[in-house]
Amino acid sequence: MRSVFPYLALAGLLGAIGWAVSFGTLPPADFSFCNESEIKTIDPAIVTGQPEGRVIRGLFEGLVNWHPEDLHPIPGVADRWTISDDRLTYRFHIRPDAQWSDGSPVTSEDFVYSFRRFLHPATGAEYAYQLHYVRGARDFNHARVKVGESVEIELYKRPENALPDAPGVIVRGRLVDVEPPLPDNNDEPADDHAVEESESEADDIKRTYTVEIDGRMRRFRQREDERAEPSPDGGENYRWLLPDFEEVAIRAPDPATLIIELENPTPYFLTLTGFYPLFPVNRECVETHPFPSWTKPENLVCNGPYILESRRIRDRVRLRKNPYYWDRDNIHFETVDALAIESLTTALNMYLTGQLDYIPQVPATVVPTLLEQDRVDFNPTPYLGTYYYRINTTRPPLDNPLVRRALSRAIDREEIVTRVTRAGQLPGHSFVPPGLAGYEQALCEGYDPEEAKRLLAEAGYPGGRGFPANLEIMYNTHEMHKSIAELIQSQWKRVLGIDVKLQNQEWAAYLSHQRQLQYSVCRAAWIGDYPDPNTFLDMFVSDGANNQTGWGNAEYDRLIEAAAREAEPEARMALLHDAEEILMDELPIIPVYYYVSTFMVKPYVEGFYPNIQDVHPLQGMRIDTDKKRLAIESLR
Amino acid sequence: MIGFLVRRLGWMIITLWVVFTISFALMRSVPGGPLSSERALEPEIEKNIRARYHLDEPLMKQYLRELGNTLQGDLGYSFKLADFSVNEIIAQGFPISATLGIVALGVALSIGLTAGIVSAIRRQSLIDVTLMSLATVGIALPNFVVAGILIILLVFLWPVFPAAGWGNLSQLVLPGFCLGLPYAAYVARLARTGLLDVLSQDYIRTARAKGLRTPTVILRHALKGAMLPVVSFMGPAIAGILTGSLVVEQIFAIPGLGVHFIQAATQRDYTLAMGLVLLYTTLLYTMNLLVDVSYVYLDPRAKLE
Amino acid sequence: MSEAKSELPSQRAAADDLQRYEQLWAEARQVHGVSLGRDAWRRLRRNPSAMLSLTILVVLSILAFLTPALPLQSPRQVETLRSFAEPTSEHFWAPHLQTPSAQAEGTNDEQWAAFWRDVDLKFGKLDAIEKLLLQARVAVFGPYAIGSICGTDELGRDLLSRLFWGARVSLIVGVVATLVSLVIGVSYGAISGYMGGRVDNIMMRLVDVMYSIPFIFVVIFIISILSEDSIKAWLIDHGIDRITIFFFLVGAIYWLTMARVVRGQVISLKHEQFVEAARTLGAGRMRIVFRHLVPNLFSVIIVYLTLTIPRVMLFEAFLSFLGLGVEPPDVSWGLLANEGVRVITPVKIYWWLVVFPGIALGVTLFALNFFGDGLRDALDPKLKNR
Amino acid sequence: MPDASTTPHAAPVESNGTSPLLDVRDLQVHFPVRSGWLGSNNAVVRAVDGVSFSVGAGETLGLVGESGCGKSTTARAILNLIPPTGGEVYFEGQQIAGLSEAAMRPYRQRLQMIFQDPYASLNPRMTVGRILSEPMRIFRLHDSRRRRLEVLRLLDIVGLNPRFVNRYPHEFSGGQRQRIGVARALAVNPRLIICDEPVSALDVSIQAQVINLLVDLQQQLGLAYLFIAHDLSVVRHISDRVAVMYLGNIVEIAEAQTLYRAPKHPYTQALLSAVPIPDPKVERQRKRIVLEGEVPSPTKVRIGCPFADRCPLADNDCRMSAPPLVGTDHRVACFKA
Amino acid sequence: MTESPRLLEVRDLAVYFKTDEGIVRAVDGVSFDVDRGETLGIVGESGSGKSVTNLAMLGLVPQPPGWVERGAARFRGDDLLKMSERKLCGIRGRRVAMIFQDPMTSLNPFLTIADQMTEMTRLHLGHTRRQALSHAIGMLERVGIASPADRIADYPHQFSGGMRQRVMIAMALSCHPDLLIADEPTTALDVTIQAQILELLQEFQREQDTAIIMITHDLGVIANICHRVNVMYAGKIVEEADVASLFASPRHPYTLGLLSSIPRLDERGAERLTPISGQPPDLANLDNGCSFRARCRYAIERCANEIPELRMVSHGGQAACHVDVAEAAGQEKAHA
Repeated sequence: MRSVFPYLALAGLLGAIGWAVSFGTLPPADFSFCNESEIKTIDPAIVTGQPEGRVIRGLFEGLVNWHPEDLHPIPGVADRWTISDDRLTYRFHIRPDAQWSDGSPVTSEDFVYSFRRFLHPATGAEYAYQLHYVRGARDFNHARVKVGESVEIELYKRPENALPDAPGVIVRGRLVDVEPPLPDNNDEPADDHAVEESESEADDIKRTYTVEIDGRMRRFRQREDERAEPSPDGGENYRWLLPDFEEVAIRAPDPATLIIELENPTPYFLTLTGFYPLFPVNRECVETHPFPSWTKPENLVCNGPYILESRRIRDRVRLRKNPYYWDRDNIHFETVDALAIESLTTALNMYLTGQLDYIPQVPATVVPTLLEQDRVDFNPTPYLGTYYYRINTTRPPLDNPLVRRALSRAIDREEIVTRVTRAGQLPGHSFVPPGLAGYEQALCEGYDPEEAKRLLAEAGYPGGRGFPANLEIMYNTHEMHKSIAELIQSQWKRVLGIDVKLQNQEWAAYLSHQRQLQYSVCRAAWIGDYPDPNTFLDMFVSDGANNQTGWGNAEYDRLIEAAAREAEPEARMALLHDAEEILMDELPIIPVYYYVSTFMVKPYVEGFYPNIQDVHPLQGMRIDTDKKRLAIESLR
Repeated sequence: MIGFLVRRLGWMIITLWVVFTISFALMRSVPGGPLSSERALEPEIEKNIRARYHLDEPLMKQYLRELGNTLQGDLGYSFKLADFSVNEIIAQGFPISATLGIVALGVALSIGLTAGIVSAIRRQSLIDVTLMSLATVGIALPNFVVAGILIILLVFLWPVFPAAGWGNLSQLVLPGFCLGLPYAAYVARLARTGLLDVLSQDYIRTARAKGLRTPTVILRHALKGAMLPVVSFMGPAIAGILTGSLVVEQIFAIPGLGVHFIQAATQRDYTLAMGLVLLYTTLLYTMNLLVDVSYVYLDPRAKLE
Repeated sequence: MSEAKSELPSQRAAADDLQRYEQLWAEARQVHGVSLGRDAWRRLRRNPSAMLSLTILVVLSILAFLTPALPLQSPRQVETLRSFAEPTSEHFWAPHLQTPSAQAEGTNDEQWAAFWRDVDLKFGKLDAIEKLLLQARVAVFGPYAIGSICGTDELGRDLLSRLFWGARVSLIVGVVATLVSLVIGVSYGAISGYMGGRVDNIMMRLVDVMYSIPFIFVVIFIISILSEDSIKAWLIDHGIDRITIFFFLVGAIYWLTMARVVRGQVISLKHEQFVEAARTLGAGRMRIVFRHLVPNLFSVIIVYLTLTIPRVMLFEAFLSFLGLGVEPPDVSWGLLANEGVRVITPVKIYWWLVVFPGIALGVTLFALNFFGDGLRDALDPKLKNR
Repeated sequence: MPDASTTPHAAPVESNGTSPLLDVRDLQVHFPVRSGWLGSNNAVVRAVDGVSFSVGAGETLGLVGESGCGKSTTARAILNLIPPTGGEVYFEGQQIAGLSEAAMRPYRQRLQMIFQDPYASLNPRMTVGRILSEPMRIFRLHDSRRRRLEVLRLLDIVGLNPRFVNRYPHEFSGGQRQRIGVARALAVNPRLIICDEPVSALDVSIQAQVINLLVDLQQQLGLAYLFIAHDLSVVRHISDRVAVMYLGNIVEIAEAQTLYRAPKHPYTQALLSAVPIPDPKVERQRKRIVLEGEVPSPTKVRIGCPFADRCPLADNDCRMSAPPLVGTDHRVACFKA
Repeated sequence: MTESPRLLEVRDLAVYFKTDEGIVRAVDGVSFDVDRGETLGIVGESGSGKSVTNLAMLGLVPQPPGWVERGAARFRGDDLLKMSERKLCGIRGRRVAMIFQDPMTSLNPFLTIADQMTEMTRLHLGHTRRQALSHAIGMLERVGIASPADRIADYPHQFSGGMRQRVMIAMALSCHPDLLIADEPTTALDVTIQAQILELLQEFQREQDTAIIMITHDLGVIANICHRVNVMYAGKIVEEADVASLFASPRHPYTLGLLSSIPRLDERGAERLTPISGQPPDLANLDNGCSFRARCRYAIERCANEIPELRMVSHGGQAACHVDVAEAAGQEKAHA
């Protein structure tokens, strides 16, 4: 033992060193950018984040694309489309040269399959509500069956010759009876706090469904275990029992045509079809390799400008030009690297040393200096997002609108944007940020110390006297949030004479406390999903999942609902404006400023345009090699 | 020896199980879950997702399921890096962290031991005071400060190293140095005290009385004994070094495990966090075992117990 | 009867003796032994670097305590107009507070009221001692304060003042939190080491387990429990604030190493003859552990203390990152260090935000380290007779 | 000789009718040693392997032997500092072997110990006053004022200046510290003091002071000593009777004069002859029995006489069976004696 | 350079230590000679400077805190104290070997016996590894270690105390030194082992004509093997004589006190021993008088003011005392 030990140690050390030196080096890509964090997945159906979006936009393509400059829909997989006059029916024509990366054509069936998968409860898509505008989609997604309507049942039994991950045999029929009966309030969303607890009572009830199929009554019962013996009275085991997808208004009359019918006229629906969750996936690929192995580079079949060459966790996603892409002539990079770099300073360092061509954000502290330097590659641009403070309106004294108004008017937003954020952000006086065509924001009143004092006095706290001392501003751990909170804390102290505390929370706890209304005042932000005021305003309907302020207003709810049904754009915008007016008067939230995007992109990158959603399609982007060479030489 | 290993293995399994259970309980009882995101979900959608990840089951059932899978070596799929199983994440990240760790270890041991030995031999001289002051700086200075300064110096002012990234040897130097420096400082201090301790032993006097020169006395007679405190410090430290460092990996954009450790916790990535905890426990245990074994190698008097 | 008789003389004799011993006792009181501690102190005094360190620490503590009485600007008043102002000697001695004066308007009472309002704005809620110190400051320095010779931070707050006010928090946090970990670690380690056998084995396995569980889970867990509204209310009712919780949290995390160190020492000490002597005298286990063994761990403990305090001070910064620890507008060195890190970028370095907190932290850590080293040397019985 | 084993729990009675202060019967202390590959074949160190002797009131029994022969272990086993594996210990007629801490406590007051190392046996963090009052505190003797004065009286008794009561052990020299150790043992008025090598760590010029102190105290207070030492000259000087231990066994026990003048056991003879005498004239004339080899390991299982391996007289009998300790006043465990 | 008649001449050696209490004069003006083949005993209690004297000669006093203040130690004519470290290394182990009190701690626990023994002969005698090994095995056999070839690869902890001391002796004598300094070689050993070791040393001395300096506090050991004796007290030699004269008629009160304070194995003396009263002096605070006077029953006024020098006395050796002890003791007896 004793004599062997040193040799073992030596062998171990040598092995380790050999191992250390043996890792491969990748040649730099044609275009490298900082993608902030490691992406959750490249399955378009189940992601929500910006970094994921950047990669998925490279790999997949939706019915439409967004124009790189102003993001208006331009042809994607669909080369043209028609919209019915009532704005409810969309007919997309799939371009004939659209191909998957295995060479097979992209058809409308692919979209039906992908949308079905997107909406299927088993997928668990967070963004599924982006398709709820489609008639029948919401019920299907929520697995909300009704007696008397047609349902589809997926059995554990698998069709013959099925692909490994294909669904089981699906039978369709009419739901005749449910035992015990379904709850009445089927249309009402359940109390969202109850869902936080993992076991709500309703989940435990195992129901027996009687379905008439081809004139025959069959009973179905869900069981814990797929292999469980069906009980004599319980009926057949099933995997899923859902409303019939035939009822969802997505149809492919022929391989080149896709027809989608909406519940309400939704002016931004066309844009949404270019939103990455609605991108198609390849059925054969997905069903051959169960998730997540179909996302592996060796398995993935995609239809975007790039294919997946390799992935290294928390390092990079490497894309390679897709030879089957219909617009391949417009793709100028052979390879693209999306680097997962979480530290803004690191990204900046790598950008400055030429390792990166594009970084989406710079550290706040360098913004003023960069602006002073008057660089060509640093031009902060407005961004469709609002930084605001949530107020828990269930907590006295914050339940008093006077107090909320006083708080709002005591915030000097000008000071915040010029002294803290300092990247050209605009002070926010409305929830909807500027820049949405056709929408006029409803503004709240600005900074006015005297008025703020008066309002607080009117609310019963003259000079801040008697104001509860346990008020806290909750924010998640991030330097910028802290500085802003400190400044607001000091402004409130200065203007209103009230003491508030700051409470820092790490991300998950912050979200959880926010959702459970365990806060007084809380920092928040909202980035628009699509360029329409609705993406902001529908948050604050009573019991809206993202409301999280305890605030509710019947008139507000009515206006949002009416706007959703309104086909006429101007009238719709007016309704939304009215709703925002209520929001800005009641102030369950206090807007602080509108975001700007502080990206940096090398001057030699061409075809890169700043825009309001900070989306930069890789199509059409190119690098001026001469300029790049000069730039590299200047670095040395 | 074999009995010793069997016993230790038994303890390790018990420890792993206890750690597993405590971690499971802790993770499930902190607020927020793997599904927390800034956008609140419609309850039905959230229900779908919970079902997908078996989060709708009773806790006991989840516990048994995870325990069963873990026993079969299947740590499940990560919540937040959904394309990868925890095994894959560890398999990709650990070699990287370990590589960096080995470099850092090299830095720590070579700098630390040299400084410690020089300092002990020239006790109370200027060089001793200087080296030990530097060691104190090394311990006191957070490594992000060291990293920041090094980057400005060696990346911008005198560009010899790349700013960050992973892939070739030159990208290993700065992070390896930053990671190893505090350990070097500890090693230096430990080596110095250890050596001073040994140098006051009778058998050193014997060695000198035998007419051996100072270098022989130090290297042959003193060093082995002086290594004992260093070894017992390095055991757990290696477990820490090999599993990566959040700060250094973040600053140098290195895809190791260190970032996962904190993020899995803050993002409530239950499966990944559990995998990492178990990995760390195993490593820690192995390292402690190695320490014990190397004690036997270093010190003939020691027995495995 | 006979017994009583026979006892009488001896009692009398004893009484005589007693009288003599009473006298001796009075004399003996004049003779003071040199305890090991005092002996160590004597040796420590000959160690210049340790003494310098001690002086620094003492001065620092005094300054930290006297901070309200020093002519410093507000540590929390935001003045964004001068955000990131470089260190300057301009306005080196400028009025800062609205002190009552003959020139000002209003009666004396009104002026004082205005003064306290101003103080509230600039310094927040103060306790009685701090108010007293502040009054002393006004009496000595009047309204004047030292200018921003160390520059200002992002929100235009005076860095010098923040360093001083931060010292108050950091030093207390460092010392008290370390003491908490000490109490837990020493008790646990001493008991485990002395009991030995199976008890020791189980207690140490527990430590192993605790080592493996990432403390971040523990921290988040404790924080989340503590931020439940009902628990929060209960804590406030019982006068337990965040800092107190922080102390216990640190205690809960940092005792592991202490326990191991103490256990090792106890195991080597418990076979010492004085412990055996105590056993032959029938001393109970707890008496032996806490009366005989623990006092002999003094040197180990004190050295560990000096090494742990700086770690706790940095840990505080990390915890405030997770949502526990010091909350703005209170300030600690950990927070200042965190802020400093943000400003090391290749584009622009606000050097004063790195350098000054760095110096403060560095000097303190240096002093603690060298003081600890000096103490160890002074307390080391092996070095005693050299 | 009465066979005590028939009445195991009765207080053993000496032939003259009075029971001895301390009676040790067949005391055994075995330590398990884990060894081997699976830690299974547990060897046992037979540190004390069936030792019997008694100490009468006011008497000094010397216990001599080389290091590792089990003499210190015997002392610790008597005091229950190490749990004995077997045998009985009667103190004042009560069986005390293997008692729990709590049950043992009342006996400790009359059964005290003086340790070998005057440096290690005093708690360096306590003043002399504290060290001496601690036993009284534990046994709740006297009130605090009286305790204070008792401490001074003790210091007086052992010949230390009572004015130094507030000093710490490290301020005293080795001899003075050993006096403090003696005073501590006296603090609770013991009847028997076990002295474990009380002078071997002291310089020669100081040894005599402490030995004289012990002798004086015995005369004044009527103490009994179990005096353990390896220094045969010192044992001879202080002891009434002497027992010689070898490898966990008593091989010879007799009146001191008898034993030194006419040792019967070959080991005792060798031991005595090995001690150099500080007189060159005498030294030159002495015939020395130099023993071969060293004390064998106590883990070894033996059936014969423990000394057989090194004994110049040993024959097959000696190797096959262990000789019992026989005789009345001068008892020897040797077939050849 | 002429060969000096004496093997070792120590002249006025003084070694001081810096301590917290002040400067300790551990050795203060010690002179003595050693001849070839002779055994010189140095006796004294702990702290009397007997070990330091010998460590200082070989440059083994830990520096700091100690240093050689003055003096010379001429070994075969060369002053060891002025020698370069390089040259001194050639003397240590080769010409002058040492064995120490505690064989447990004096052997390196991390190295095998073979390692520790061979490195010496390889260094000093230029042995090859193989030569050194067989030489070492031979030496071990010589000191009475059974089956040395098997045991040489063992570590020190696998030997018993006596065996370790034998190994130490084998090691010390493996280069056939001219002088062996034995620093309390038997103190940590049992009497039976002590007898073996002393025997062994004498045997070697006879064989190799090695001079031995035997440092001990045990007068029995001195009486057993020494030819001449130095008695040290508080850093000074207080009496020096051949062994028979010293024991027969000690001329220093300290020697006298020592002899009368120890119980003797061969006689049941008086009920009470006659101890030397008081404590050894504090070496950091010596004054201008005899350092023994506080404990001396014959002290006169002169003792407080004048440090007595060594002078020739009637037994043929020297003693450092102002009083004629033999006479004073005689008077005392007469009075009694």
